[in-house]
Amino acid sequence: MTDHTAEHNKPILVIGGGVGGIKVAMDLSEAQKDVLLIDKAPAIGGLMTQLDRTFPTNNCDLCTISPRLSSGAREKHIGLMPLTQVTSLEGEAGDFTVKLVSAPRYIDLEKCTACGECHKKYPECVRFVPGLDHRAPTCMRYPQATPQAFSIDMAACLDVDGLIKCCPANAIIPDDKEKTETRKVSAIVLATGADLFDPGKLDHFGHGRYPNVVTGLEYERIMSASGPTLGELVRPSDRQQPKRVAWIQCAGSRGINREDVSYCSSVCCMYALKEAIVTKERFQNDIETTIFYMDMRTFGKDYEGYYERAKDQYGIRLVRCRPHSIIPEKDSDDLRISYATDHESGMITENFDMVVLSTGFRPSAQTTQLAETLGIELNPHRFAKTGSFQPVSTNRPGVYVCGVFESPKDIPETMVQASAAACMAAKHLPIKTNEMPAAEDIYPPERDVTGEAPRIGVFVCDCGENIGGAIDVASVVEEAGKYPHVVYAEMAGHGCGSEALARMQSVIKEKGLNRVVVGACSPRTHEALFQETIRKAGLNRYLVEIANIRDQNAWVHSNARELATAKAKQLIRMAAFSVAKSGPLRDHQLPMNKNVLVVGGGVAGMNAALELANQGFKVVLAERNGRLGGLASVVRRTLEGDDVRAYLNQLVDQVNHHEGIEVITNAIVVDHAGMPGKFTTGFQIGPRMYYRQIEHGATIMATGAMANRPGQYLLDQHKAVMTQLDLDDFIEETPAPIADWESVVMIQCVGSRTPENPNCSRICCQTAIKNALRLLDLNPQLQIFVLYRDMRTYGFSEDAYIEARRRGVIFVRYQHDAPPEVEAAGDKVAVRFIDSVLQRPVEVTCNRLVLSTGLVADEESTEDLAAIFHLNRTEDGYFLEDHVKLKPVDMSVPGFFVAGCAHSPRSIRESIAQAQATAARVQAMLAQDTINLGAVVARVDPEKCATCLACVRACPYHVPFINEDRYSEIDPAKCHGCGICAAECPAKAIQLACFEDEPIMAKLEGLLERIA
Amino acid sequence: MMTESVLEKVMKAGHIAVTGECGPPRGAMPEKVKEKAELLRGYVDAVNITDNQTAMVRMSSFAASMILKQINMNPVLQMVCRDRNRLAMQADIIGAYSHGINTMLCLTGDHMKFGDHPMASGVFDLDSIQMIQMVRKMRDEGKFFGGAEIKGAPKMFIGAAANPFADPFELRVARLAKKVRAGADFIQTQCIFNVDKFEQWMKGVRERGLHKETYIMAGITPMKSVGAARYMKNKVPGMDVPSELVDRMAKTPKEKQAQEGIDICVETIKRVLDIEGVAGVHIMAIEWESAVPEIVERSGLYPRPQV
Amino acid sequence: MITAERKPLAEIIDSIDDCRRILLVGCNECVTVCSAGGRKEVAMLASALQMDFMKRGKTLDVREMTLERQCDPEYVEQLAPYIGQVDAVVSMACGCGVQEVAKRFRDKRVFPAVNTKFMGASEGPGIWAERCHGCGNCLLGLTGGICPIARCSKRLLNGPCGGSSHGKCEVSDEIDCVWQLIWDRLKELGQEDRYEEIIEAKDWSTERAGGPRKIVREDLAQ
Amino acid sequence: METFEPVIVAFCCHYCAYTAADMAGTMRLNYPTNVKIVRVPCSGKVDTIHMMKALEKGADGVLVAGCLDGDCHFKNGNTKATKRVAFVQKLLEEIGIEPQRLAMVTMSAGMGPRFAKIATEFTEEIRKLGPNPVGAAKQAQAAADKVA
Repeated sequence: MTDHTAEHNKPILVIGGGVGGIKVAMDLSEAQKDVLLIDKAPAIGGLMTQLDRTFPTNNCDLCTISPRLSSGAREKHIGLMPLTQVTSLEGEAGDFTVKLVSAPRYIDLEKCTACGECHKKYPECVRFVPGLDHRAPTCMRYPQATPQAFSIDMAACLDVDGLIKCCPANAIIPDDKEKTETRKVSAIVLATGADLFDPGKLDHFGHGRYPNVVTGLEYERIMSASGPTLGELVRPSDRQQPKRVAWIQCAGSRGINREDVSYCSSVCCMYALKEAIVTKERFQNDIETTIFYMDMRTFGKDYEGYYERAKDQYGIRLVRCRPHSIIPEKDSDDLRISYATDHESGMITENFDMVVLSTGFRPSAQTTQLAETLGIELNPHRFAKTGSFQPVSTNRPGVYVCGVFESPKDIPETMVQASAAACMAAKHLPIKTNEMPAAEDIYPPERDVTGEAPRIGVFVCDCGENIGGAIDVASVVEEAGKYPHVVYAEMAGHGCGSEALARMQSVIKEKGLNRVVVGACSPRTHEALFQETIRKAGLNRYLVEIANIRDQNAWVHSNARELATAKAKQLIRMAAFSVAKSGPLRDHQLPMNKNVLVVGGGVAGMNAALELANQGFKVVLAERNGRLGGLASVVRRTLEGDDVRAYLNQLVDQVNHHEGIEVITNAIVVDHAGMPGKFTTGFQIGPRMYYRQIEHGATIMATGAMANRPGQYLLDQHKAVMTQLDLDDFIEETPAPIADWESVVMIQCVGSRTPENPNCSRICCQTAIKNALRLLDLNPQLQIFVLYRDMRTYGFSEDAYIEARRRGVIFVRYQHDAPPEVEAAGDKVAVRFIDSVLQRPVEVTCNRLVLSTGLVADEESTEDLAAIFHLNRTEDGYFLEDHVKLKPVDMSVPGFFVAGCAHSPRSIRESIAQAQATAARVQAMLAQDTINLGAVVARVDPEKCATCLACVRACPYHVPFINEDRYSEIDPAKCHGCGICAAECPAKAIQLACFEDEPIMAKLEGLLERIA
Repeated sequence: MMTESVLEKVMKAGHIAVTGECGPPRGAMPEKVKEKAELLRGYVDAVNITDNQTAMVRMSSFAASMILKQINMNPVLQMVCRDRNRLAMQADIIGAYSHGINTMLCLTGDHMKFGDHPMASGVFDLDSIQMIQMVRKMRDEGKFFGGAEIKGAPKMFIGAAANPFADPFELRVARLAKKVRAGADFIQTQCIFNVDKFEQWMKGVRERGLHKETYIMAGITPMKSVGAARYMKNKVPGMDVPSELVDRMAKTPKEKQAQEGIDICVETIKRVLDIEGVAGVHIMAIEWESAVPEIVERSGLYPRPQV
Repeated sequence: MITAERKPLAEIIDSIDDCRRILLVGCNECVTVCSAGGRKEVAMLASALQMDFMKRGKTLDVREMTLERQCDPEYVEQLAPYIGQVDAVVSMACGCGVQEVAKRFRDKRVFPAVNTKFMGASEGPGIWAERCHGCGNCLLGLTGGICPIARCSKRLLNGPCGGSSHGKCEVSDEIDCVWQLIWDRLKELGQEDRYEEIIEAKDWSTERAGGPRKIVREDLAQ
Repeated sequence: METFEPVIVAFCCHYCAYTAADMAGTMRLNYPTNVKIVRVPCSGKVDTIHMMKALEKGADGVLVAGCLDGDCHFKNGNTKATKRVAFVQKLLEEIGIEPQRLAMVTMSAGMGPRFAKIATEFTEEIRKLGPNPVGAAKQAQAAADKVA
């Protein structure tokens, strides 16, 4: 797939084809914007290609969605240039000039069919990118690397002409040279990710010296079916399955030694838990799993539940300590770990078969060099420097950053920042009234099959073992050939893979087929995919019928091979009879309403509204209270020290004066109807509660959350007890009395990580550290105690944690089941707790007791909104996203998006990133001018209609009506496609498209007609 | 005097008239008619002869009435709209009058569903009110309903039924007015158990002055057993039997229930006679004619006036 | 509209037991509206008949047709091409249709498949009730727009009879006493006094009693 | 053939029953291969003619599978289906065919096990009932035609 984005329009350059870069490219292309995606590797995928399963869903659904670059509308808008890097950059936002250097691939992309012959003969010099490669069993369901080709490291090639000869498609180009070209681009997004730390430098762990000490990624590769051991979990030294595996957290992170970095990489705790869980899932009690950790940092949405399940359900042993070193056991490959814990005295040693070092992210030398080339400022840890209220913008206008290169983060947060970067980059594109090509013309013209005798092609998948294991696919294909009107039948292997789909298209053209039957999995999974495939071969998309021979046959009759095979034949026969009777159908279109409704006027809502208004969308911002601001209006400073109130006032001002945004305050949602692209939502507005209806195409839920005030530790009963938010305001407004305080105690996780509010509120640890440092600035002698369960200062906020410890803040851990006790002591408060090191109770009377109370969902309002908009929520009342990793800001109800604390507790910066992400997703959705209603609608035959009103009475949605030409009329836009009227009509005048009577009868005929 | 009817003479003379009722046999057994009639002789001024009551086929009212004439008793011919069209009705009326039957009752008749021929088609050429008009036209204008002259017009003393207890209650007085205006000379009501409701109806009648335009006879039926009481309460349409009466019957031992029925009957008659506008009593003791003498005597209505 | 109900299957099967091929004809007017003889009911009956015959080892070919109406000769004519190939015709139209087919195809046995019931109105999906008797001389003006002839079990013009209780007819508590309805309606119209005017005896000669009737429009008749 | 293998047609509604059938697949449950599924958007779409024609063409058992009462994706599709199945059952009785050959069942999308249980039990029930008299006669007829 060469780069064919035309010269004249200036695309957006995305550097780095990892999961973040792909998401930026997909969002922009869906919004009909041109993208040039480059990656230094021969194929895209980045780190993702080596991961087998990823948290928190523990499956590899990544590859089902992301690399679908070649499908449908995207193909036209994305240019892909592998093996390419940027060498220079001039100009400014909207008019950049970049110099691109592409390394030689030595293989002609157009010719190579990725058959793998060259790799078999010359593995040492032919590179293939694991994971996404089509022969990789892990991705057997969606086997395509993008681009679908190999690359050669000519330097390492010993027998060049032997190599050339062995290629059946003679795609080898021995004298392929490095190419350089300059391109005009309107904006740049850096999605270069980062490397993983090589722990070899840490001599006390012996990675590289002791074979059974592996990194987290290496353990992932060993577990992965596409890895070196083809999925066999064996230890490198003697290829034996280990019995006791240990994980050591923060290898090279959160440290002050020579090779360490001070920041936390935010993801290692979760991936260690995941690797342990997957190990336990596959091997149950055969393998004992132990994790040595300092703080278990599971702060993401519902990650706390993941952590609890790891402990209770999977029995993973967690030891809180920082292991001193790993020493090999004398005459064996086992490893001895020595460590000390708080409550046990002396050094403890334990033996393990295998030790996994959880290593974090390190910016690569190349990215540091690239930053210099592009004139991007880096922060002290050599990650891209971004502003507190501009999470994805670098110091240089027009250049944005997302993913790990901005700061260490997991895949969900990376995807959020990717969408945000897409939104920000899109601003610099020339706002041309993009003459949006009608969806139809990117497909070949549709062949008119009316009048032709049916010519059916049958394609039977084996889906690897899924179908092939239980059914004799060959005999099914052979039998299918004999059915009436079937002119061609063949096995399709992995029918849904792009290779098989391409094959199907060529067979359709070659054999002049006008009907297709696919024996595959459930139509609920791939009906759309096969419909699109035959459409690309020029056939109307409704001329395909899918026989469900996997979920409803192979999988449920695996013990009876011949019976299952016979049933498969019958199911395909039914499909063949039915498809012969079905005809081409037209999808019904409706104009798309391009206005956007944003519910909730906090930081997230305002940012989303501004981004969309700046792109020319008309936005209605509805706020329940009297004025804009939301939760942020009670926050005064960020951890980095920025003045939140100043930012907020400027933001409110911008929103109120933007002519593209209409703000309605005191507005409560009362009703909602319509479909994506055509919603109407009713509000009760203003003191006089007059009713008003807003028409819009998309909806962003930014209703935020509530500061929690649980009645614990004398809160609201004693003057000296306050929450972190109270203190934040106190320090700004009345700093004077702080000077003569002697001591302050802070208690973490108050009202969070409890059965009533099971989740971690993510931001309280950072807030506690922020307030402690500001207190010390005002009163350096102040003694501060922080009682915590886990300090979760993830990412760069770990530096602040180190700073706090350096300046004398005492951090004491308490057990969940033995919390501190608090008693009033005059105008002071006495706090009693057990010192984890001394193991003896300690009592401190302090001037102030500050509680980190975290956030809770605004249960009551989300419940009403969820009822009106039919949205679903998590148990603790936050709105539920469509897919935690791949669609983190979309909601399962099409046309709805969620941003900010309404999704889950998060910092202001992270809320802004989500707001910008929803803006990108809305632009992607509203880029289409029409809504496609599909074809399943009821149609009335005027000749037969006896105007008997049966349909008018039966329809659950009151759609049919008798028109002035005296027959029943059904508006396709309103019809829900249930077909109740068709079954009720006494004159048989109504047929439901896609489920007409004739094809259904034909199915019965196909099944029951005994005489063949 | 419009007719030679004994009943008319009695009531016109201001006496309390008493009529009985007897159901003709379901076969050609004239002596059965005589037997029943004899039980009533002297105790009633006239005897109603039912016409296929509850749509069960019996000897016709016309035939049974002639038998009564033979034994010198005074029959009241009953005719229902269900079984005859207007030709047959007029023919029978002339026929009956020729035999000295000069008192009749114009009734709609029960629906065929209740009888032994539910498959039969009901005639219903006229309804009871239109029949009253017809009989009066024959008597007063000497003309057939179709308008032709009748040579020897029948002078019938015209009676009709009235059910003060049927729904809608507020309509029942207006309906009586319709019958009176159509030409009903006397009215026999449905059997009265709920005397209060009957009083309420009579009050409406008096307010319209209808009791002056027609003679109103209160329908009375003695209950033989609690079973009969329950049957009438639940099964007979348009019958209002208060639960107190049913309980009273249920409380009395089986063998004394008949006597209790008679006592209730006498009490009812006494109460009814106190009501202004009641010109007579119509005792319907179907298949229990033997109880009539005791009832008439104990109600102080014996002996009958000779007119 | 004219309403009808399918005959018991046994009766229909009995009537065509000696047949090998039948023509099953539906009608797209009244019987479709009351779901008795429309295209759907034709298909259902055809399927049931074929199943019954097959069950008994006999075969029955059913040609299914549904005419726009069966009470107009021109539509009935559409059956002509197929009459020759069948042993009998089973018509799912109301009585009028069955007779038109019989009248047109004199040598062919014609059997009704439905029992024609009454001229009625819909009381909700799947419920129809008698409204008109076709007496030939409408008196609805006198009774507040509710017809005692069609809806009183005894056709009383000066009802209600003594059997009316709680607004229901003595014959069945499924049947409203029409005179209760008329009385309620007259009250709503404020015309209670109109109730006491005696409605004269009806001239039934305009009704079926006067003999089978015919309407001739001089301007239209050829 | 010694054990009679009934042919069963199951009209399954896309939103509940069909998804439950898929779920039985993902859970690798087991049920007899006699059951063949026809997908419809809603159980309310299954025409009484489809039920009759399935039996007429020789199916030994017909299932109409919809959502749980009150949970129908299209509000009352399953209620209508239940009434129509009852109507056809009366019709079958009139022509001497066992009404139990046609049954209405309900389940939610997640009830894979329930689908498998119903499929198994209904197959056994029909197996006990024996072949559909129409189908058997039709087959005999076909055999006779072939000979003649």
